[in-house]
Amino acid sequence: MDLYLILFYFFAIITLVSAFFVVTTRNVIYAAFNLMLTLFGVAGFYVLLGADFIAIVQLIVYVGGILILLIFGVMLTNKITDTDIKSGFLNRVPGLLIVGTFAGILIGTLLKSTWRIAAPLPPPVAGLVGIGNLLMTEYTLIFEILGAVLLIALIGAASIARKQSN
Amino acid sequence: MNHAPLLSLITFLPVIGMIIVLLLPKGMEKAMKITTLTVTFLQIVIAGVIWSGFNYSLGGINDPNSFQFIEKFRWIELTGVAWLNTIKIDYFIGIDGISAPMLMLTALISFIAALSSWNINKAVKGYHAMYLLLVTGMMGVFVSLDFFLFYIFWEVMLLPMYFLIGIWGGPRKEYAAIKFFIYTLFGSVFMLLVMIGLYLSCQETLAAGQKVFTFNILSMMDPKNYTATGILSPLNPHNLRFIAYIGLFAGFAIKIPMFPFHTWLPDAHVEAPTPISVILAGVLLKMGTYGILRFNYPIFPEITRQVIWWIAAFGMINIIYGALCAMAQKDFKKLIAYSSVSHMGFVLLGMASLNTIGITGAIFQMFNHGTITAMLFLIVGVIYDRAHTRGIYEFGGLATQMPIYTGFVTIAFFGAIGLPGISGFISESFVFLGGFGFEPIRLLTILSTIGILLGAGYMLWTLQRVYLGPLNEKWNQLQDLDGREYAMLIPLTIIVLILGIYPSFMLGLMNTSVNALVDFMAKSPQLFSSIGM
Amino acid sequence: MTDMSTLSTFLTHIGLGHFLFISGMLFSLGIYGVVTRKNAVMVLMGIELILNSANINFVAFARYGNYGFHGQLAALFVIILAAAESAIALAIVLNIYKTFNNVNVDEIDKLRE
Amino acid sequence: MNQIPFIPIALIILVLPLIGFFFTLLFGKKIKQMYLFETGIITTALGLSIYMAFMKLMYYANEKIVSELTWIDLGSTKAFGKISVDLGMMIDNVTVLMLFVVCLISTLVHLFSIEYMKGDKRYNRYFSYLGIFTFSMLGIVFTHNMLMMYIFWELVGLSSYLLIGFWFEKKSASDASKKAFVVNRVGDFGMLAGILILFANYHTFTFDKVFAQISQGVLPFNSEFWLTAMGILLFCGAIGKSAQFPLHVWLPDAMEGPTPVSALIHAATMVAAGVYLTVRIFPLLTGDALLFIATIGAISSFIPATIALTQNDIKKVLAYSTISQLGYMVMALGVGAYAYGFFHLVTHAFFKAGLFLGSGSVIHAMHHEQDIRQMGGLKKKLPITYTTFLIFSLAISGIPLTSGFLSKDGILASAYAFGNLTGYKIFAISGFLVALMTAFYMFRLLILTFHGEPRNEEKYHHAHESPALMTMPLVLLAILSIFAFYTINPLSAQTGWVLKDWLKTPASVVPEHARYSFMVQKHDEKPEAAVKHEEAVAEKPAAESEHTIIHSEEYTEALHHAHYPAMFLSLAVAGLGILFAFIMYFWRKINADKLADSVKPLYKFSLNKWYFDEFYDFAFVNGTLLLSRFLAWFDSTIVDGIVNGSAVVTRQLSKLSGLFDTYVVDGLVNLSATLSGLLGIFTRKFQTGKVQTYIIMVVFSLVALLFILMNYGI
Repeated sequence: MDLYLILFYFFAIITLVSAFFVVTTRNVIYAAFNLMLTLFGVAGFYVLLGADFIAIVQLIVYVGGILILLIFGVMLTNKITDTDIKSGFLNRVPGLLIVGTFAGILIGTLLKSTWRIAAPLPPPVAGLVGIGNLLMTEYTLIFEILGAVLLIALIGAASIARKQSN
Repeated sequence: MNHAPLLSLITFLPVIGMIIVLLLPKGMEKAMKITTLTVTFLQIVIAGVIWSGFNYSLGGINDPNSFQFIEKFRWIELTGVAWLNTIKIDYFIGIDGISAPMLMLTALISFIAALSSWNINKAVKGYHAMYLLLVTGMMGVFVSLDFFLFYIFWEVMLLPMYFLIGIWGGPRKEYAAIKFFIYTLFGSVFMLLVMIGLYLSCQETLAAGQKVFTFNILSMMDPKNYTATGILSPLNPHNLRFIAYIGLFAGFAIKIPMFPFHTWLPDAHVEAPTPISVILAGVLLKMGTYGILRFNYPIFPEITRQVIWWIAAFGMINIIYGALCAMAQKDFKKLIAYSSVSHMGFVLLGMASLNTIGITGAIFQMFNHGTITAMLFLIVGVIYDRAHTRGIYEFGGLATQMPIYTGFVTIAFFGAIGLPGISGFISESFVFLGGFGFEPIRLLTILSTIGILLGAGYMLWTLQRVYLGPLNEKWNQLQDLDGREYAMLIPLTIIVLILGIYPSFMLGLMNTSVNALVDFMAKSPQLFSSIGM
Repeated sequence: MTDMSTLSTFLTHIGLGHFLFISGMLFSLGIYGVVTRKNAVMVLMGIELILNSANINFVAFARYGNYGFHGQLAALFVIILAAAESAIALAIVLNIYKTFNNVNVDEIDKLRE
Repeated sequence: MNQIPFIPIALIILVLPLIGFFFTLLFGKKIKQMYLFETGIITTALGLSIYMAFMKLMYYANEKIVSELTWIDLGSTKAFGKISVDLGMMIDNVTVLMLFVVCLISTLVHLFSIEYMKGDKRYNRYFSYLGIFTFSMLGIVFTHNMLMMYIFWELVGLSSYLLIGFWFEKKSASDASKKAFVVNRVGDFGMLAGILILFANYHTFTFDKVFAQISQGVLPFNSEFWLTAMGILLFCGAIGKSAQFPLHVWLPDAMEGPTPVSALIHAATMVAAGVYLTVRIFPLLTGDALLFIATIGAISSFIPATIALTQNDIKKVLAYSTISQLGYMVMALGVGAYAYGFFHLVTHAFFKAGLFLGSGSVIHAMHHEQDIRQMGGLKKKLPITYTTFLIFSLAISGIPLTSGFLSKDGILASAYAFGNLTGYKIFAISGFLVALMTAFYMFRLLILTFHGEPRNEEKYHHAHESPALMTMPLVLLAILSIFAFYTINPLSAQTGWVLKDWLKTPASVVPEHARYSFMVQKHDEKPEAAVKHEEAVAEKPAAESEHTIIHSEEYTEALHHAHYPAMFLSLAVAGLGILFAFIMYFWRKINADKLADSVKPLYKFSLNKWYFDEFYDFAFVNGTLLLSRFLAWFDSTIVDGIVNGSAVVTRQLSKLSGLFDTYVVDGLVNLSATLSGLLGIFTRKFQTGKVQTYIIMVVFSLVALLFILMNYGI
């Protein structure tokens, strides 16, 4: 039991600290790596919450795909010869103020609310079978549409990126 | 419903065609024209199938079981809406012997006008899309048995017409289009009011025993279906049925067009391109008289009885006034437009007779006016295409230059005069026989027969001024008809002649329904008024 | 793998609030990133944070509310959309870069005109 | 019942010309010989009709063959009962005689036209038009009901329109054809009204069924007045078609058509259709209606005769004489001389067709010169034409040994007897006066054309006798104008087979007190007759034998007495007329011009055709045109003006409301706009165009919202 608690706090610290660095560091590359850590941490929460499959997807898609994409973006938009791949800030003070207030309200709400929770939490149902079934039955349409969206996004991205070069 | 949805098919086929036309890329004008032509031709084929499956012994009118090719399903259903409880609107279409001839006419005229549209080269895509939408609207008007549906089709038909006149028309097209549009809209406002009034007065019992307000026009024909307090209910001693009748009648009368609401017609005709004139005269005008027969007569039989003299009187005015106005025109198209006014007067007169022979004559006249006037407009189109003028006095002696064309002209003109052997004769004489057989309008009928005299006068005078006499040398380059024009005129000529010699083709189609209507009109006024007052 | 029954006990013990707190913090940080960053790529990273916080909420609520796999599926879809979104966004960023020769959002104020 | 298939033969005869019309019209342009096909078809029809007429008259003279079929069946309704429209054919003696006349003259005209029209650019079209005319005319002949009569009536009008306007390039021709059609329509208008009354009351168009109902006492609208009115209205059709006063004006103009057409249509057949119609409806005419008809006939015979005296166009003279002779026939029917009226139709058809064809021959020879003042002395150049023309002239003048004498004398005798019986002597007087004038103008025409010295040497020089194809019809018609074809007694037709065996006056079916007194049977056969009628209705309403009541003996007696005085009188006036003509134009004892000068107003009046055309133009044509122009003005100015006016009013109103809108409503709006503009200047500060600023604001608003909700909401 203690192990789980330790694990939880471990993930929590990784996530929040690295997230903090993501939004504060000047160096884009650092930010990207910190983002990777955050994503790892979130994947850990998924595992704790019994969502093994989502955790795996998180790792593969986010860490393996999106993050790489972002780093590509960084490299393409900053001249490699530019040694400091840094970026500045703006609106720092109002941003901090507002976000702080927002976070305060959010956490206040969180504490005030009572959540409807299944009293004895049932053991998590493991496995891909359930997700697969749902995807093929109830969520087929969404699934298909998402497929299409991905395709369109792919083509769209390619065409947008190409357009200017002509 | 164990038959193919032929009526839906014939109604919505043009919409499919319209989508195809819209999807075709810009350069393929020919493909667009061919699409329109194919769609309208398919409509004729479907109309033929419908005709072959039509049961001549079923009457229709107010009996839902004797309508044919019925398609009925719930279209809109909302429950728990304020005091109305349930709003339901049915998709309810079907035909009887009164709408069947109109259906055939619409299919035929649409095809002919599509042929005639071949040489319109301005914004072809838009034109054909609009045209096909128009055809859907017209078909829908003639097959709807639900007032709401009818109203929708009525308006659907209006909009493309506005653009077809306003974009592809002549020099004063904007004026004409606006006039047409506002006039018709003016009429449909009345119609809308009456429709809502009837809706709130008439209830239909569903299978579950629940009573809901209904747009079903067949339910509106039975006094038992009305609520006690409905504003247009015969049970309500303070009902407004008379005013509603006049409003509805005015809405339709504008379309006929009945004097004094007729002045949009000459303008619209003169400015519209030839195929649109053909549609306008061939089909659109019939909607007015059809509407009166379908709505005013069976829904308000007791008031129809009261105002019957006036209907006949307006019919007579239309006949004589239209003919006299036609005589004074110098524009060929305007002349034919006024002759339309005159000919539609026969329809009104025939309807007012309330007997089989007169109403048969009226409906048959609707069909014949459709074919013959379509021919007349095509004929004007032929010389307008060649000479770019329509002034009657600018021609002369075309018979020498274009003999075959003049042959068709002669047939069409004599058809309009009502020469035996051409279908117009049968309908006109039936109208007179019917009208004279009905005591109250006997005198009006006799006066109306002056119309045939005047008709001969202006038609022959025109024939002489344009086609006979010495050839005006200005026009010695004009070519006789080409293949496309043959294809437009020959089918109409054949139909006109066949129906002139053996009218039973068409009369058989409508006969049972006409008799049913006559019986209904004979007995139901008592039903309506005995419950009420 | 993890022992299922003990994991459930642990989750009951620790409660939903912790997860929500973390997701709330992530969300706030994400917004902060979006708001304050100059570089467009960095803004994108902020958005990713926001999305992740939402995903945590989905999964956590589904787990505690015993809604089966539905929450997980929602998270899955979000991930997929995030992938699509970031692809498009990067394409746009590239374009912006080609046009303005930098990707600093504060200098791109065409919207003002 | 019959050994001879009359109905099929009749159908074939009817359809043949129609076939000829269609094929000649369709292929006439390609195949130059199409006219021969058409002529052949008509000749075939003639052959069949001779056969049919012979069989009918010889073996079935007392029978009436009827065949009908339902054309349009309108089912039945509770309120109005069963309604259907029948078509049918009826063959009796009148039918076959008329059939023979039509077919014969049509054939002769076809033959004549082959030469006469040679070289015309629409040669085949001309023959096809002749075909449709023959078809329509035969339809009238065969019909047994009023509707079919009307249908073919109109078709005849159409074919006459086409033929009169055959040379439509001439404005006068197209004018004439239009006039003919429209004037005929005026008559048809009355006829249609009559038909409406007929159908509204009897629900059938069939003559026999209507007669049967009337004889049972079913009157239109239960009044004898309407019976009379119906008869007169139906007769209006005849007024139009037979060019009776006051609708006679179209016929002289119709001479614009080719001359053979005038012979066929405007002399022998179409104009006789009116008389034929009157013959058909004869039984339902009341005494008053008959008196009206007789009056119309008398006026129509008198006025044109006076006009014909002064005309100089050879065809115009003949046209007016035609109207005059048709007036005779109508008058004969009006005074109850049914048989003589129809008999005169037949004989007149032959000699008038002959006269027209003869004039055609003259015109052909003179290279389309029609003015008789340009002719003269043609006797030597055109011997055959002259001889036949002389015979026809004698016939029309009513000289013994000709057919014309037989029929005309009969009519005059009937009118005389009628005058004696009823006191209306005016008909006889006018009849004799017309006979005098007829003889005069016919011989004036003959002398001016054929005798004397040629007045136009050049034209005379080129004149030549027409080819055989043109003279042969003349000869044939001349032969048919001899008495021997109708009776063996050259002085009285009464004993001849035509009148004795073939033409029998049908019994009147109108109530007895509405008839002429002499048409009421005095001896007591009545109850029996009534019984017979009922049987007839039930069994065979068409049987001829039931309808043998003709006139009272009183009438037969009067006719017998009138015969000799009338004959001598008519001979005398005819001789007088011819004598005058010879005095004035042959021997020139009296100078015609001087005579004309001495009665100048009268002469002018006659020369200008009593100013009928001018009057009609003034009163009706211009009146209608004026009215139509006024209405068109009314329509475009007043009716449309109201429409446009309401549009203008609406527009002005909208302008007004627009002004209101601009200054009042919009003023407020602008005020608020100014305010918001000020506000905008203020808030603009926030609008940096940077996305992030916006996001901050969004989050700020969100925070604010959450704050509010937390404190006040939820």
